[in-house]
Amino acid sequence: MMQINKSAKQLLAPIVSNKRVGQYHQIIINIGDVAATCKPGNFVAISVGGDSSRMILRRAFAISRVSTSPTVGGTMELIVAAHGQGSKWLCAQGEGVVLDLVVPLGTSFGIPTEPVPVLLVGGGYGSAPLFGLAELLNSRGCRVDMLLGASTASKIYAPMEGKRAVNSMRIYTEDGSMGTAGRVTDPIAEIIKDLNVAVIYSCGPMPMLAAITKIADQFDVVHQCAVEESMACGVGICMTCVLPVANEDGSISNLRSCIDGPVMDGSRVQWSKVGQQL
Amino acid sequence: MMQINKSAKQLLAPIVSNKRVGQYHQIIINIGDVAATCKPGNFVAISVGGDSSRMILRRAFAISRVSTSPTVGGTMELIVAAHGQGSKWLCAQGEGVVLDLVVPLGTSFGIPTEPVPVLLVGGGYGSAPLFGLAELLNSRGCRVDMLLGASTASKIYAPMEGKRAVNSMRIYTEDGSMGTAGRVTDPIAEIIKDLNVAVIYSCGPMPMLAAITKIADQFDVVHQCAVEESMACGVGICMTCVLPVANEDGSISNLRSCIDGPVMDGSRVQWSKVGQQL
Amino acid sequence: MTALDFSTTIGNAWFPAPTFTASGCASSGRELAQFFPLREMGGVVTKSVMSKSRSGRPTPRMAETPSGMLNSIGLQGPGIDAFLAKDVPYLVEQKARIIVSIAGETVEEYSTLARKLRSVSGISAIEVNISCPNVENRGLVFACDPEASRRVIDGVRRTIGGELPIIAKLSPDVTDLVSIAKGVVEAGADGLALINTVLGMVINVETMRPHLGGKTGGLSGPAIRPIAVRAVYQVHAVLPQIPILGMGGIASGKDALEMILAGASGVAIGTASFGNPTAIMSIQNELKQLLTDRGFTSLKEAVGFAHRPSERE
Amino acid sequence: MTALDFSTTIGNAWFPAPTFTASGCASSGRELAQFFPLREMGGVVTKSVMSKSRSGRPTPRMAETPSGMLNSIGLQGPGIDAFLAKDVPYLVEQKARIIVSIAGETVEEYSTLARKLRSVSGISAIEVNISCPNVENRGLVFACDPEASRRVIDGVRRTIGGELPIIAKLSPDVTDLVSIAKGVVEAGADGLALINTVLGMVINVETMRPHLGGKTGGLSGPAIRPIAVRAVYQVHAVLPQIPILGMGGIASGKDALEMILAGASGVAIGTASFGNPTAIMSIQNELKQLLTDRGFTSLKEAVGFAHRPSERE
Ligand SMILES: Cc1cc2nc3c(=O)[nH]c(=O)nc-3n(C[C@H](O)[C@H](O)[C@H](O)COP(=O)(O)OP(=O)(O)OC[C@H]3O[C@@H](n4cnc5c(N)ncnc54)[C@H](O)[C@@H]3O)c2cc1C
Ligand SMILES: Cc1cc2nc3c(=O)[nH]c(=O)nc-3n(C[C@H](O)[C@H](O)[C@H](O)COP(=O)(O)OP(=O)(O)OC[C@H]3O[C@@H](n4cnc5c(N)ncnc54)[C@H](O)[C@@H]3O)c2cc1C
Ligand SMILES: Cc1cc2nc3c(=O)[nH]c(=O)nc-3n(C[C@H](O)[C@H](O)[C@H](O)COP(=O)(O)O)c2cc1C
Ligand SMILES: Cc1cc2nc3c(=O)[nH]c(=O)nc-3n(C[C@H](O)[C@H](O)[C@H](O)COP(=O)(O)O)c2cc1C
Ligand code: FES
Ligand code: FES
Repeated sequence: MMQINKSAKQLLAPIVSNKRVGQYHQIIINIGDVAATCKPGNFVAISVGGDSSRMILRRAFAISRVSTSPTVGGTMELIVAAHGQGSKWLCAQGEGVVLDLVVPLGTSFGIPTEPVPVLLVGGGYGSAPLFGLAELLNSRGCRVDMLLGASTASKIYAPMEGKRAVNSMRIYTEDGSMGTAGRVTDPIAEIIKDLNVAVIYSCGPMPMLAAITKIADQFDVVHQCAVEESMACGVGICMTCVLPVANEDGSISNLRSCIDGPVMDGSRVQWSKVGQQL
Repeated sequence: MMQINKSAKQLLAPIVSNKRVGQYHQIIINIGDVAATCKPGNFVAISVGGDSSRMILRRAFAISRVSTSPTVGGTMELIVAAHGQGSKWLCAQGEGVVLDLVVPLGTSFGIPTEPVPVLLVGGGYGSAPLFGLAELLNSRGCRVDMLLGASTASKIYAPMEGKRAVNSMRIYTEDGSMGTAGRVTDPIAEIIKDLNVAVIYSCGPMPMLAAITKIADQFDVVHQCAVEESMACGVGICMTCVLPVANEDGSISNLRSCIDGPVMDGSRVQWSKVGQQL
Repeated sequence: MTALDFSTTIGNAWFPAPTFTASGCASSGRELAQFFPLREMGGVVTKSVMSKSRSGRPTPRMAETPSGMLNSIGLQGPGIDAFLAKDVPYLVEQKARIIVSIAGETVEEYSTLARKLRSVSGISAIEVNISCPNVENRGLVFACDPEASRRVIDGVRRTIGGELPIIAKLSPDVTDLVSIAKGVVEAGADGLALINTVLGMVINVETMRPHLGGKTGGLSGPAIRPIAVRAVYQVHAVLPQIPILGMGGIASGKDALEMILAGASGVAIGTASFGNPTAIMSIQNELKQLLTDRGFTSLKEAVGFAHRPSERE
Repeated sequence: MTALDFSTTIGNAWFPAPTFTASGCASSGRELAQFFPLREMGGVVTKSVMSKSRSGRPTPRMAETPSGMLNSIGLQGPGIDAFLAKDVPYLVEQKARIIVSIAGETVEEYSTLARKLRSVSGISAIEVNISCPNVENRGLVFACDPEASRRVIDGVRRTIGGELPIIAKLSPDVTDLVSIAKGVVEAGADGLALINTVLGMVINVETMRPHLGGKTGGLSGPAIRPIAVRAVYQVHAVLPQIPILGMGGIASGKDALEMILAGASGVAIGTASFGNPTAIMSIQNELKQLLTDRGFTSLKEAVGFAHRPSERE
C-alpha cells in the first residue's frame, strides 16, 4: 500500500488574489516554501466555512500551478468551480483571508525520461493542472499538444499564457460555443497516429477518462489520468475515496484515490466497476 | 396567554456601523420604518454564522436605542458582549453586512402615567436598554436616577450622551476599578427612601434582578425588570425560555420570557424557583 | 405544462399541501400567525396535549448543539379541556387544518383524550405521541416497547371509531423501528409520524454538570436528518401503503424533497421554525418548485421514488 | 502546582494519555505519522480487521451531512494475517500503544481472530466491534441483540484468556443500551467503547436515489455528540467501575472533557481527524489544559464528575 505524500504539511496560508475567469475562480495562495515541494498532479485539501461551519470536511482542489517570486514568495494557483456550499464559500473569500490547507497531497504525473511526444487532455476545470505539467514537459524537450473540452465556452479554462508551453491547443465544446463542436475524445485516435504520441495525460470527468483509456489501450499508449472521487479526508485514513484498480496478478483492489492517486495508470483503473460491489 | 409582539417582522437589514466600546461592541443597524415600532425593553433575534453555519438558532439582543434620521432612516443600536461563537460572529461583522432579523420582540417597559421619580438599575450590558428608556421617561417629566454595576470597569456600559437624560448616574464595580467598589444593589434602599422612588426599572443578571425584587417588595415599589433566559425561538413557539411567575390566584405558571417578557413584574417572578421543578 | 397537484392525504384526511408544523414547535398557532396565514400551509400539528395541565421540566430547557438542539420541555401545556376551549376554536377560525397531538402516561389516558376529541369538529386527524414514559411499566417509553405501543393505538382506535385518521408518532431510539411501525399499523394506525427527537445530553464544561434542567433532552434539527431519512426509508420499504409524516431536521425545500423521495407523504417542520419563523412557507414554495422542475405532476408520484431501481441498475 | 496525571487504564492496560484514534479513522497509522509521532497520543485503535481480506462496499462511500458525515466503507481491509504481518510491526516500531479492533460475521470468526491475537506481542487491548451483521441470525447486527453480543464477548474471553483486556464496542441504535452493556460486561468485557456510528441515509435529490453505494451509512461527527454523551452518561451511571472509551463527534478539548465528565476514561477521535489530521494532538493538549484549569490533579478524578450532585442541589 502507498503512503501519504512525504511532503504533506498542514499550514495556514493567505489568499494573494481571487479573480473570476469564465465560470471559474482563479485563486492564488501564498504557501511559501511548500510551493517547491508541489508537483503537477498533486492536490490541496482546504478547510471551508470558517470556525462555526457545519461543513466538517476539507475540499480537494488540483494545484493548477506553483511559482516562486522574490516579492511574494511561493504561491499556488487553483482553478475553482463554484459547485456546492464549500466551493462557493472558497470562491467568495478575498485577498488576505487565511486558509487552512494540507498540501501537497497525492501522486503526481510521471515525467518521461526521454523527450517523447505527449498529448494532454483536459475536461472543464480539469485542464487546470495540465498547464503546469505542460511547462515541465516542455522544459524536458517533449512535444506537447493539448485538447480542452467542456459542455460550453464558459467552462473552458484556457489561460493566455497557457499556450506558451504547448505546440498546439484545440478546444471542443458540446454546444459548439467555442472551438469545434463535439467531444474532446473525438480527435484523439487521429492525433496519436499523426504525432506518434507516447503518453496521454488527462484530467476531467470520469466518463472522459474512461473513454480516453479505451483509445489509449487500443494504441498501447501510456495513459496517466488524474481522477476525482469524493474524499472525506484526503490523507488516506478514511477509505471513502477508493477506485477499483487491477493489480499485477489480475485481481482487483479498491485503492485510495487520495494517496494511490489522484494520478493513476488509466489502463489499470476498472472504469466499468466504479460504483459496483467487487 | 400573551401573544407575540404585534409589530414583529422578519427583515434583512444592513449594519451601519460596528464600534468597540470597552468590552462591548456598539452595533448600529438600519431597520427603516420598523424602528418606529420598537419600544424600550423590546429585543431583536438575529441569525448568526451565515448560510452554512452549524448555529441553527437566533441570538437575542436588547434594543439599546432606536433613532430616525433623514439620511440613514430608522436605525437600532445594540450593545453586544462577545460571549460565545454566535455573539463573537456578530461582533466581527462590519459595515454593510446584511443581517437577518426578527424585530421588535417581547414586552416593553411600562411608562408611568404621572411624572414620578424612577430608578434605573443596569448590570453589565444590561444598562444598554436603559438609556433609551431614560430618554422616554425624562421626556414624560419623570426624575430619572441611574445605577450601573459590573464586576470591573470594562464591563460598564455608560455612553457620554447617556447622562443627558438622567438626573444622576452612579457606577459600582466589584473590583473598585471604576466608581464605587461594591454592588449596584447596595444603595438602592437608601435611594428609594431619599427620592421617594415610585418605579424601579432593571436589566442585568438574574441574581441582581432577584436582589432588587427583594428590596422593591420591602418598600412596596413597582419593579419592572428585563429578564434574560436561554431562548431557542424568541417568538413564543418553543417553550424553552420559561420563568416561574405567580398568577393572580397565587398559583405559579411557567411563562415564556420571550413573549410574556423580557420585561416582567419583578415581584411576580419566583426567583427562588427558577431552575426548579414546579 | 400542467399545474402540480400538491395535495396529500392521510387516511381520509385531505390536505392541500404536504407541509405541517411539527408537534410542539408552533405553540398554539397564534405566534406563527403573526408571520403568515396558518391556512396557507398543509396543516398545524398541535403541541402534544395531556389530560391535565402540566408545567413541564425545569430550565435550562435547551442547548444548541452542532447543527441541532436539545430540548427538555416535558410537555408543558394547559391540558385537554383548556386546549379544546381556547386553541382549537382559534385554529378553526383561522381556517387552519388541524392535527391534534395527544400524549399520556397510561394507556387509559390516551383513550380518555381520544374520547374528548371524538366529537370536536374541525379536526382532520389525531397524532398519537407515544414517546412518553409509561407510568404503568417502569417508566419505559411507550414507543420503545412494541406491546405498549400497540395497546395505546388499539385503545385510541376503539375509542375514536372509524372516522378520524390516527397517526402514530414513533421514536427513533429503538432497535427495530420497522416492527414497532408494523405493530401500530396492525393496531389501527392510519399513518405514521417519523421521527420524534433522539435522546441526547450536553454537559456544561463550566459547571461540569448536565446542562439541561431535565438532564437529558431530545435532539432535533439538521443534525438528525440522516437518521430521519433512514427511518422513513426503512418503514416505507415494508409499509408502502401507509402514509408517513416525515420530520427531523427539514430546513429547506431540498430537505423536504429528500424526505418525500424516501417515502414520506407529508413533512413536518419543527426546529427550522425556531431559526426562521417563515421557514414553513419557504420550504413549501421551494418544494413545489423542485417537484415541478423534476417533471412530477403530483406530489404523490414523488412519494417513495428513491425506492425504485435507478436506470443504471 | 502538581503536574496533572494524564494517564488512564483499561483493565490492566495503561496509557500515558486518554486520547485514541477511533477504529477505522486512522487506516494503518502510517498516514497520520506524517503529521505527528504516533507514540505521543494515548494509543491507536486499528481499523476493524476480519479473518479474510475484504474490498468493502461500492462508492460513493461518503456523504457530508450537517455537522456530520455518513460512511459506508463496509470494513475494507487486508484480513488478519496481512494485518499482523505488516501493520502491527509498523505500529510497534513507532512505539505506539495498540488496541486491535476485530470484527466478524459469526461468533466463531471473532474467536478465531482472538486466537490469532493471543500470542502477538505489543498489543495493549482488543476492541471487539460487534456492530456487524450476524450471518447466523438473519443478518441482525450483533450489537443490537443482547444475547448475540454476550456470546461474541464470551467467545473472545474464553479464547484470549485472562491477560489481554477486552473492550466491547457498542452501537447506539438500540432500545436499551444499558442492558446490552451489562450483558457484555458479565460475559467478560473489561471496558466498553461507546458509540459506533448511528445508522443514517442521504438521498441525492438530483438522481433521486440513495446517495451512498451501500444505501445506508453510519453517521459520525459533531452532529451525534449529544447522543454519544448521553450513551456514556447512561452506561457509566449503572456501571461506574467499567472504563469507557467515549467517542462520537469529539473535535476539541472541550468536547473531550464533556465526554470524560459524562463517564469516559478515555476518548477516541474519528471524523475530526478527517477535517484536521492533527486534531488528536490539539485535543490532547487542550484537554490537559482544561483539566488543569479546573484544579484536577489527575484525569481519573474527572471521570464521571457530572454524576456527582452539584453544590446547588
Ligand atoms: C483530487 C481532486 C481534485 C479536484 N480539483 C478540483 C479543481 O481543480 N477545481 C474544482 O473546482 N474542483 C476540483 N475538485 C472537485 C472539488 O473537490 C469539489 O467540487 C468540491 O469538493 C465540492 O464541494 P462543495 O462543498 O462545493 O460541494 P458539495 O456537493 O456540497 O460537497 C459535499 C461533499 O461532497 C464532496 N464532493 C462533492 N463533489 C465532489 C467532487 N467532484 N470531487 C470530490 N469530492 C466532491 C465534497 O468534498 C464534500 O465533502 C477536485 C476533487 C478532487 C478529489
Ligand atoms: C431578551 C434578551 C436580551 C439580551 N440582550 C443582550 C444584549 O443586549 N447584549 C448582549 O451582549 N447579550 C444580550 N443577551 C444575551 C445574548 O443573547 C447571549 O449572549 C447570546 O445568545 C450568546 O450566544 P453565543 O452564541 O455567543 O453563546 P453560546 O453560549 O455559544 O450560545 C449557545 C446558545 O445558548 C444561548 N444563550 C447563551 N447565553 C445566553 C444568554 N445569556 N441569554 C440567552 N441565551 C443565551 C444562545 O442563544 C445559543 O442558543 C440577551 C439575551 C436575551 C434573552
Ligand atoms: C422544543 C420542542 C418541543 C417538542 N414538543 C413535542 C411534542 O409536544 N410532541 C411531539 O410529538 N413532538 C415534540 N417535539 C418533536 C418534534 O415534533 C419533531 O418530531 C422533532 O423535533 C424533529 O423535527 P425537527 O428536527 O424539524 O424539529 C418537540 C420538538 C422540539 C424541538
Ligand atoms: C470512515 C469511518 C470508518 C469507520 N470504521 C470503523 C471500523 O472499522 N470499526 C469500528 O469499530 N468503528 C468504525 N467507525 C466508527 C468510529 O470508530 C467511531 O465509533 C464513530 O465514527 C464515532 O466517532 P467520530 O464521530 O469521532 O467519528 C468508522 C467511522 C468512520 C467515519
Ligand atoms: S479521502 Fe480518505 S482515504 Fe482517501
Ligand atoms: S424562546 Fe421560544 S417560546 Fe420563548
